[in-house]
This record gives sequence, structure tokens and C-alpha cells, in this order.
Amino acid sequence: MSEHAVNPWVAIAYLVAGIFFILALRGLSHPTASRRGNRFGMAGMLIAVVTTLVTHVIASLPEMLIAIALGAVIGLTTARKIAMTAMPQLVAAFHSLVGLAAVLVATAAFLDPGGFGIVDAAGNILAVSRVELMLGAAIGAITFSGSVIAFAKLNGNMSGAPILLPGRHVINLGTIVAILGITAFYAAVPQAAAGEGWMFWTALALAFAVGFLLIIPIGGADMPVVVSMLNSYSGWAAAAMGFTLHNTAMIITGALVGASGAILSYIMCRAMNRSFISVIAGGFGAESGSGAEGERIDRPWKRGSAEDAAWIMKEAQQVIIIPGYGMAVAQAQHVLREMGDLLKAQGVTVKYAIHPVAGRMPGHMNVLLAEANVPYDDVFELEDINGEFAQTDVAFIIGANDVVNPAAKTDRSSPIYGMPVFDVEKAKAIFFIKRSMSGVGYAGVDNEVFYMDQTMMLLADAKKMVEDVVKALQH
Amino acid sequence: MSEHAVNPWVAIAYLVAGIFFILALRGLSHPTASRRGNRFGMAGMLIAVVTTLVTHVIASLPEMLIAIALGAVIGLTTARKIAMTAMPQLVAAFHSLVGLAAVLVATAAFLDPGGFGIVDAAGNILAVSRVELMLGAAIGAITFSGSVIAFAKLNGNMSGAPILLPGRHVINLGTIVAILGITAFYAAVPQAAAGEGWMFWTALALAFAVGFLLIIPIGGADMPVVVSMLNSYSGWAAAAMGFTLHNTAMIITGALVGASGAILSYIMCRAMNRSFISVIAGGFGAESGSGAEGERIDRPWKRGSAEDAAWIMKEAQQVIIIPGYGMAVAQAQHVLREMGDLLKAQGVTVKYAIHPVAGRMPGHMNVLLAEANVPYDDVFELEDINGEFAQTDVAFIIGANDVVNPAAKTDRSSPIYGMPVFDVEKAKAIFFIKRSMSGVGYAGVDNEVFYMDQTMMLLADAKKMVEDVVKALQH
Amino acid sequence: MDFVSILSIFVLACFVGYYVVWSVTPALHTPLMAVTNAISSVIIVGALIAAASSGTPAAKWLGLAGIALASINIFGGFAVTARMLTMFRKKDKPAGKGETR
Amino acid sequence: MDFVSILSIFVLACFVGYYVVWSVTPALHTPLMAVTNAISSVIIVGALIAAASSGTPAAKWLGLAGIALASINIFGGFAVTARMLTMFRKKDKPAGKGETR
Ligand SMILES: NC(=O)c1ccc[n+]([C@@H]2O[C@H](COP(=O)([O-])OP(=O)(O)OC[C@H]3O[C@@H](n4cnc5c(N)ncnc54)[C@H](OP(=O)(O)O)[C@@H]3O)[C@@H](O)[C@H]2O)c1
Ligand SMILES: NC(=O)c1ccc[n+]([C@@H]2O[C@H](COP(=O)([O-])OP(=O)(O)OC[C@H]3O[C@@H](n4cnc5c(N)ncnc54)[C@H](OP(=O)(O)O)[C@@H]3O)[C@@H](O)[C@H]2O)c1
Repeated sequence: MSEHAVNPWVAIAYLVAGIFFILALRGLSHPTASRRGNRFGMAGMLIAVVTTLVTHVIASLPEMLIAIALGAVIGLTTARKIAMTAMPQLVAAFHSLVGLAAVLVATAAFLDPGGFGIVDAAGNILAVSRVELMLGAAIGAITFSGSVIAFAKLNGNMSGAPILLPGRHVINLGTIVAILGITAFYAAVPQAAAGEGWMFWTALALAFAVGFLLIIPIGGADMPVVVSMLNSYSGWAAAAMGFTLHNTAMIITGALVGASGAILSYIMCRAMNRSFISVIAGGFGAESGSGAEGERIDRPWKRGSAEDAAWIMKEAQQVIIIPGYGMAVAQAQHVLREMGDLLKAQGVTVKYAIHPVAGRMPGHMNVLLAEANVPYDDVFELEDINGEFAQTDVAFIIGANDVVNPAAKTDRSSPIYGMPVFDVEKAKAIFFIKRSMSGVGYAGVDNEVFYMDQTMMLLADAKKMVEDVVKALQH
Repeated sequence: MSEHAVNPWVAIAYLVAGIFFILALRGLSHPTASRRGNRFGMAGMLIAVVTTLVTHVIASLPEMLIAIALGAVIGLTTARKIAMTAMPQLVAAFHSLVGLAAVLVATAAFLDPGGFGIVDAAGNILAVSRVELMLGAAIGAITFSGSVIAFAKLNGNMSGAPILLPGRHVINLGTIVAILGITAFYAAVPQAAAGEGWMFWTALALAFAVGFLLIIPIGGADMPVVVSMLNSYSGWAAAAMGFTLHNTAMIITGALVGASGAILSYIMCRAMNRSFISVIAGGFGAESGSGAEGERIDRPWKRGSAEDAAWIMKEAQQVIIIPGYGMAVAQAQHVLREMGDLLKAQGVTVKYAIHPVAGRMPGHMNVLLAEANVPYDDVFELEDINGEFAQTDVAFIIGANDVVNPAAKTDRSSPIYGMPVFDVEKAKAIFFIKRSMSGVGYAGVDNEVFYMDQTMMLLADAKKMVEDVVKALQH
Repeated sequence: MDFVSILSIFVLACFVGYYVVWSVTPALHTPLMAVTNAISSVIIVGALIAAASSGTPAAKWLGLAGIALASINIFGGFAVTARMLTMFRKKDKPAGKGETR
Repeated sequence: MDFVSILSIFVLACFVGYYVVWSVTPALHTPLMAVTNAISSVIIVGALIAAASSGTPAAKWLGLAGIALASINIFGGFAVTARMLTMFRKKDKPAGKGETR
């Protein structure tokens, strides 16, 4: 087949690929359907790639196959080796690659518009394609440099502290306006006049800079929102390239990914009771988990031991386990599941309760528990289990903090006021695992639950503490 | 502007109209958003009509305005006058009009293809347009004649009894195959050869006949499923015309309406625990509500009076009212709300429980209760209230029958086995309003609840009986 | 618009229809039937084109008849939907007799 | 395909995306992030076109680099999603230690 054949079957093949991507996401509405969904996704990608290969005259098949093989080896190795606790970083890293790929494609189209079929009779790039190319390249560049920073902050290669340049809002806004201005000017120039290259490269460089500038003022703990936002951007970049190439698969995918990132950011912001703007403006979450806010008045609290916990839970009717970020840090999920199994063997009903923003990424706790082979029908969402605490003997809080803070319900001045939280205070007994009394959660606020009558603090690393509980349960 | 201008703004206007229709349906996800949704729908229609008018050279504006005015008067008068209990008929009547309009448009396009811009250089109708026209006309014709029968059966102009012709499945299938065959042949003829007219008119006549033949064997009580199915068809007919006219608004609307009708049919069939095929095959529901199946063994039951009911409900903590088809027939919703208000004034908690297929149309009971000013937060769906019967003093069943029949849970041989039902038998006392002990519900089966210890039968017309209860409550 | 574009639009619209209809609350299923009725009369666009064209008198009259039928549906459908929807009220707003105040 | 068709497809796809993502169960939000990652690498189509074209050597090399980057994402994204999804199990199936049987 020749290049740019207007064969309707080609367009239909791309449409089918797009539909398969829709079905891939649709599968995620339930765990049992999700594996089939993932296979739909793979099939869609295969269709898109094969359709592209068979409808273009290919001057360099060996190189292309080598590039694919190289990517496959790196990708598969990473996917196999990565620890589940490192998922936030991995996602950020992957986004940076999508962003860079979008930049490369847009640049290639700019350099070789004929190959992409976007030239008019006079050999100039079509005006509408100029806008699409520039936007695709700019969004891709922002995604790339932003994701690199997000990766470095999440992976600890860079301090999570926000880096606040003076006048940063003005600088950022100014740069974005400059990019849009150049794009508009570029589109309006009737001929691909002199300076075409200059405009493209300047806009691209500015976009790289903006991605960097936008993300460095944002604290490490806010990175998940940022990662989701960049996910959304990578979708819009793909959609822009889809407009250029008149490719339905790319447009559908772009819209899906764009919506997914935007909705996940929204869900996170809503559950944290913060506005998206305040997250993006940056400067928050610098001190997360560092325990710097030690100026609290000393109040009495009770210390418990692993043996106490084992003894009381063994006698309980129902135990609800509430995991949080600390469980992920300590990698305590496997031993936690072991503890749950031991309790179940004693006839105790064990349930896991997961808050929508427990951990540092949507669904973070679910994946870790699943990794530890906790069956998903033992795992409950906030609204499904919150009514049960009054009939529960033990609430076992492991590395969670903000998500069980009653200040969210009572204290209007609290930064987390209005966020839905677990009603752990209704349980007969509470065990609270954290490393120290001075450590705070993501929001950096004190927690009334520490000082309640029915609470026993289990101060230690989460994994160590649960191992001790397991030992105590075993004899 | 000239005819068939390829002005992108025209296409964008139709797209906007389509999006407004999406938003109209989206509004129905909640009562408070629904009124705004309806205004979106009107705005979308206005955009579509105005766009069409300004982009065509119009030879006959006065006639067109008269036609619109005529339609407006008839439509608005009907909408204002119609009783809420007559909604099923009204919907059927409206569908028949959509179907007929689709037939008229397709025929007009067939007679004047030039005006629709669907001719090739030689002046023949394009092959793909021929298929679309023929399908649009045929689906429209089926919708029309089917809806007319459905209307007549629902409105009582025609007996609800199924009319079973011998060999009807063979006849129907044969006719449908003939229509498809003619369509294929018509599309394949290279020129608009002689016989073009003959083919179109034959297919159209056959389609009218099929709509008629398909629906007469179906019993009156199954009409709601049929009405929904015809709703779906009218959508597909609109979509087919949208393909012909390359009109985004029509395509989007067609898909929305098609999906809506299909999903509502599916919901009804699922809730009735019957397959769609068995409904369409017909012959069921002939004797609905006629009480013909009187061969039941006599078993002891208790008769109650309006005074008994008033006395016991006044003393109750919580009363759950379960309305059904009989309430609609008796038009008892207004006096029922009055009864509820009187009980509330006595400090009784009053809730209304609505089964997904109570009545004869999806959402039938909700509209009637809303008409009687029952606030929608007093109205609960099956799964939200079914757990409460054990803590409920009185279940007040008014004109419902099948939806409270425990045979659906216990008796594998019952025609309604597997349909979810209200657990009324867990309530401390049950009042059951119906006209006679011999009358049965839609499914024509006996109901264990009549004979239970805690049940009192209130035998009378529903409206009359509730009026008596209200009187008894008032002194 | 070429056929494949239209097909793509149609397929995606079917997905949208599927999701948007499932998100309708069961309490509003009757208004849903009424409003789908109204919007499916967008077929009036075809009738307008037929009536506007000066090609064939027969086509013109068919178009005018189509306009009238579709208009009944449009006005009737939206009006009856609006009538039903205004009936759905929340508890706090005093309803019924309270309205005459 | 003209611009308006593409725009229509895009707008409808946004609606589909909205609904389909909201229907994802919160427990699978992490796999969702991974799989959207994988599918957004459909941008590889553009990289393939660039690499296939014999127009400009620079464009070809950019395309090849794009292919490699997108492939990392495709293979890595789908594989890590599959790895996560196989972890989600129901109760009745014996899991964990039971697997070695
Ligand atoms: N999930 C998301 O998508 C997302 C996204 C952005 C932000 N957030 C935010 O993250 C927070 C999540 O709440 P959360 O309750 O899961 O966590 P959290 O409030 O951040 O609390 C973490 C707790 O774990 C303890 N901890 C840390 N390392 C530990 C270890 N090795 N062993 C034992 N304990 C350890 C900490 O106390 P010590 O230091 O004393 O040990 C702290 O009490 C929310 O505020 C949420 O808004 C979530
Ligand atoms: N909602 C839908 O979309 C839909 C669609 C299709 C089919 N259906 C079917 O319709 C049935 C609906 O169940 P349902 O419980 O609402 O109704 P039902 O089972 O049909 O029972 C109606 C009851 O009302 C009584 N009744 C009739 N007129 C009355 C009057 N004027 N005053 C007092 N009582 C009167 C009848 O008994 P008497 O004759 O003794 O008075 C009968 O017991 C289900 O089987 C369902 O599958 C529903």
C-alpha cells in the first residue's frame, strides 16, 4: 500500500484500536474484568502499530525493529524488577518518556512535514498543523521536564522541599503566555517565512523550562497530584499529535488519558480538601513526615506492646486494620497479611479499611495489600465500612495518621477540616503504630486519637512491630 | 449562505446541538439537575433547527412556520392536558410520530435526492445513501406501526390480549429478510435502474406490515418493554438519517436514544426475570389483572378495615408504603400522600418503597408520587430500603402484588422466580390493598403474603380505601 | 465528512449513550422516556431540508408533514418532561398546599 | 478527515473518557495510572511514520529515538499493569503460600 492512502479500512483499524483502549479502561471497573481489559489494551496497541507499518513505505525496518526491541527489553525488565512501593516514581518516569516521545515526534514532523502529509501545495506546513505541532511539542516538553523533577523528588534523588523562586508565578505565567504568543504568531505567518525554525525551537525551549519551573516549587508530598496532572498532559499531547496525523486511535487515547489524569487529580484534591490551584501554586507539604512541628503541649498517652496487641486482638470478635503511608514505607504488607491470617485462624473477623487517599498515590494501599495476597473482598472502602466501627473491638492503625484524624470532623481551623475520615474513635480499642510521638502525617498536624482512653501507641517501625505481634500470636 | 456549504461552523453548530442533548440526559442523574438538563435539550433543538434554516435557501418559509406552529399547539396542549397515569400511552403515541416523520424524511430524500445532496455526478443516489435511506425508512415504518398498536393496547382502544397468528415467527422473519434483501439488491444496482421506485415502496410497505405483525402477538402487559424497544428503534432511524445527511446532531441523538431504549428494555426484562426474546416472541401477559386464574385452593385469610389500619399505623414507629400498578389505576397517589402527611404529623416515620418494575413503566410510581408532592427524599429504591423491614411496624401495600411476592425467592417453579422482591414478610404488620381476593398481578400468580398471620387484607378500590383510612385518622 | 468519520462519531456516541443512560437515576426513568422522545425529533432537520428544497413538490409536502409531526413531538416531549420534572421536589421546600402561599 | 470530524471525535472521546474513568473502582487506581501510561504511548504511531519516511535523516533518527522511548513505555506499562492485576484475588481461590502447589 502506498503512503497516505485514503483507504477507509485504515481509518477503521485505528478506530478499532481506540475502542480497544476504551475497553481496556472499562475493564478496570472490577478486578476480575481487569485482566481481560489489559489484554484489550495490548491488542489495541498491536493493531495501531501493525496498521501504521503496513500502510507506509518503510525505508528502515531493521533500525525500527532494533528500537522496539531495545524499548521492550528495558520496559519489561523494569516492570519485572520494580518494587510495588516504588510505583509512584515509576509512573513519573514513564510519563517523562511519553512526553519526550511526543516532543521527538513533533520535531520530526516539523523537520519532515512531507513525510507526515501536512504540507500544502506550496510545500509549507498547513496553518492548523502548525498550531497542533507546536502545542503537541510544548505540552510534551512540559510533561517531560515536569515528570523528571517529580521522579527525582519521589525517588529521593532531590529533596522534597519546595524550591521557591521569588516572583515565580509571574515568571511561569509570562513564559506560558510567550509560548502561546509564539504559537499564534507562527500559525498566522502566511508562508513558512524565515524565522520558522527559530520560533519552533524557542517555544520548545521555553516549554522545557516551564515544566521545570512549575514543578520545583511543589513539595514532595504533593507530587502524586502533580504526577496525575502530568499524566493528563501526556494525554493532551498525544491528542494534539492525533489531530496532526488525523489519527482516531491517538485522539481517543489522548482524551481517555487526559480525562483519567484530570479526574485522579480531582479525586486526590477533593479527598485532601484542597483546591487544585493551591497544590499547583506550590510551597505546601515541605516538612511532611519530618516531625518538625514539635511544639505540641505534652499530654498523657499510653504505650502498648506487641504482646498487649496480640492478646487483645486474639480475644476480639472483629478487627479492622487501617493501613497508611507508613505501612508502605516500612514494607509491612506481607507480615501484616500474616498477622491477619493468624487472627482469622483464631476465629476473629479481620477487615482492611482503605481511605481514598491513604498512602501517596490513588489505590496505593490496595496494590500493596494485593501484592501481599490479601483477597480483595476483605478490603473495604471508606463509605462501606465506616458504619462498622461502633461494633468493632479493635481498630489497628498501621502507618496511617491523617486519615484517622477526628480534627477533620470537628476542628474548623485544621488544614484537613472537611476531609472524610475513619470513625476509629468509636472502636472499643485502638492500636496505633508509628515510629515516634513527634512524627506527623502528610498534613503535619497533631492527632487527638493518640491521647484517647482506648488508644495504645505501638511505637516502632511498622514492619518490626507487626513481626513482634505475629510472634506473640504464634505462641 | 448557499445550500450544502462546507462551512465548518455549520458542522460545529450541529456538534454543539448533539452535546447539548448529551447534557440533557446527563441532567437526569439527579432531580435537581434535571430541569437544567431539560433546558439544555431545548437549546440543542433550537440550535439544530436554526442552523438548518440559515444554511438552506428556503422556498417556503410561511408553510414551514405554519407546520411548526401547528405541531406546537398540538404538542403543548397534549402535554398540559395528559394525566400522569396515561404516560405509557403518550410515550407510545409520540414514538409513532417520530417513526412516521422518519419515513416522510426518507421518502422525501428518495424523491428529491438533489435537495439532500446525495446524488453522484450522473444524478443517481449514492449507493451508501441508498442503504441508509432504505434502512431509515424501514426502521421508521416499523416504529410507526408498532407504536400505533402499542398505543391502542395501552389506551384500551384494542384488547390487550395477544393475537396469535399461526406461523407468525416464520412470516415475520421472512418479511424482515425480504426487506433486507431488497435493500441489498437496491444498493447493488449500479444505476438507479428501472424498478428503483418499486423496490423502495415495496420495502416500505413490508416494513409497515412487520411493525404491525411484530406487536399484535404481544400481550398488553408486556407493552412497556415494547414501547422501550420502539424508542430504541426510533433512535436508530434518526441515526440512519444522520448518516445520510452527514449530520452530527442526528447521529449523536440517534445513538443516545437507541441506547436509552435498549437499556430500559434490558432493565425491565432483568427485573421481571424474563428474557427479551421471550417478550418479543409474544403470547404472554394476556390475562393480566383479570383474575381469570381463580382455581386456587381456599385458604384462611384475615380481612381488615380502614379503621384497623388507621389505628395500628397511628401507633407505629415506622410505616413503609409500597405502591404498585393498582395505585396508578385507582389514581390514589394524592390521597395516599395525605395519609402519609397525617401519619407524619402523629410522629410516625413514613417511607415510600419503589420497586424497579412497580407499575407498568420504568419510574412510573416515582412520577405519580412526585405529582402528589411526595418529596423525593422520602422515596427509596429496593436495595436501599429492603434491609429495614425487620425494624418496621407496618408494610402498607397499595395496588402492588408481584413485587412483594415471596415466591420469587422460594418457589423455583414460579414464573417470577429470581426477580428481586421486597421482604415485606419481615414487617410486624402488613396491610394489603386490592379489590378482590381473586385478582392477580401482572404475572398472574397467587401470593403467600395474603395468608400470613400478620397480614390484613383491605379489599376495595385503592383510592376509596385510603380515603377511608384518612377519615379514620382525622378523628 | 467521510463515512469513516461518521462511523467513528456514531460508535463513540453509542459509548456515551451507554454511560449517560446508566447514570440516570431510576426515579427519573419516565422523564427519560419522554425527553428521548423529544430529542429524537431532531429528525426535523431532515424534514426542514425537504421542505426548503424546491426540487419536487411531493418532497416538499412530505417535508412539511414531517415538520408538523416532529414539532408535535418536540414541543409535547419537552413540555411534558418539564411538567414531570417540576413535580420532583425535596423535603425542605414546603410543597403541595404550601405552594399557594 | 476534516477538522470538524476530528474535533467531534475528540469531544465525544472526552465524554467517554470522563465516564469510563469514573467507573473505575478506586481499588484499581494505581493500575489505571500504569495502563494509561502504556496506552498514551500510542504516540509511537507518529514515531513510526517519522522513522519510516526517507525525507530527512534528522527526522528519521528522532523517530527511531521516539520508537525506543515509546516502546519502553508500552512494554513496561502493560507488563507492570498485568503484574499488579494478577495480584488482585478473590478470597475463595487459595492465594499466597497456596500458590506453590
Ligand atoms: N493517596 C494519595 O493519592 C495522596 C496523594 C497526595 C497526598 N496524600 C495525603 O497523604 C496522607 C495520607 O494519609 P496516611 O494516613 O496514609 O499517612 P500520613 O497521614 O502521611 O501518616 C503517615 C504515618 O506513618 C508513620 N510512619 C512513617 N513511616 C513509618 C514506618 N516506617 N513505620 C511506622 N510508621 C511510619 C508516620 O509517623 P512517624 O513518622 O511517627 O512514624 C505517620 O504517622 C493524607 O494526608 C493525604 O491527603 C495522599
Ligand atoms: N414497571 C415496569 O416497567 C413494568 C413493565 C412491564 C411489566 N411490569 C410488571 O408489572 C408488575 C408490577 O407489579 P406491581 O406489584 O406494581 O403490580 P401487579 O403485580 O400487576 O399487581 C397489581 C395489583 O393491583 C391491584 N389493583 C388493580 N387495580 C386496583 C384498584 N383500582 N384498586 C386497588 N387495587 C388494584 C390488583 O389486584 P385486584 O385486581 O384484586 O385489585 C393487583 O393485586 C410486575 O410483575 C412487573 O414485572 C412492569
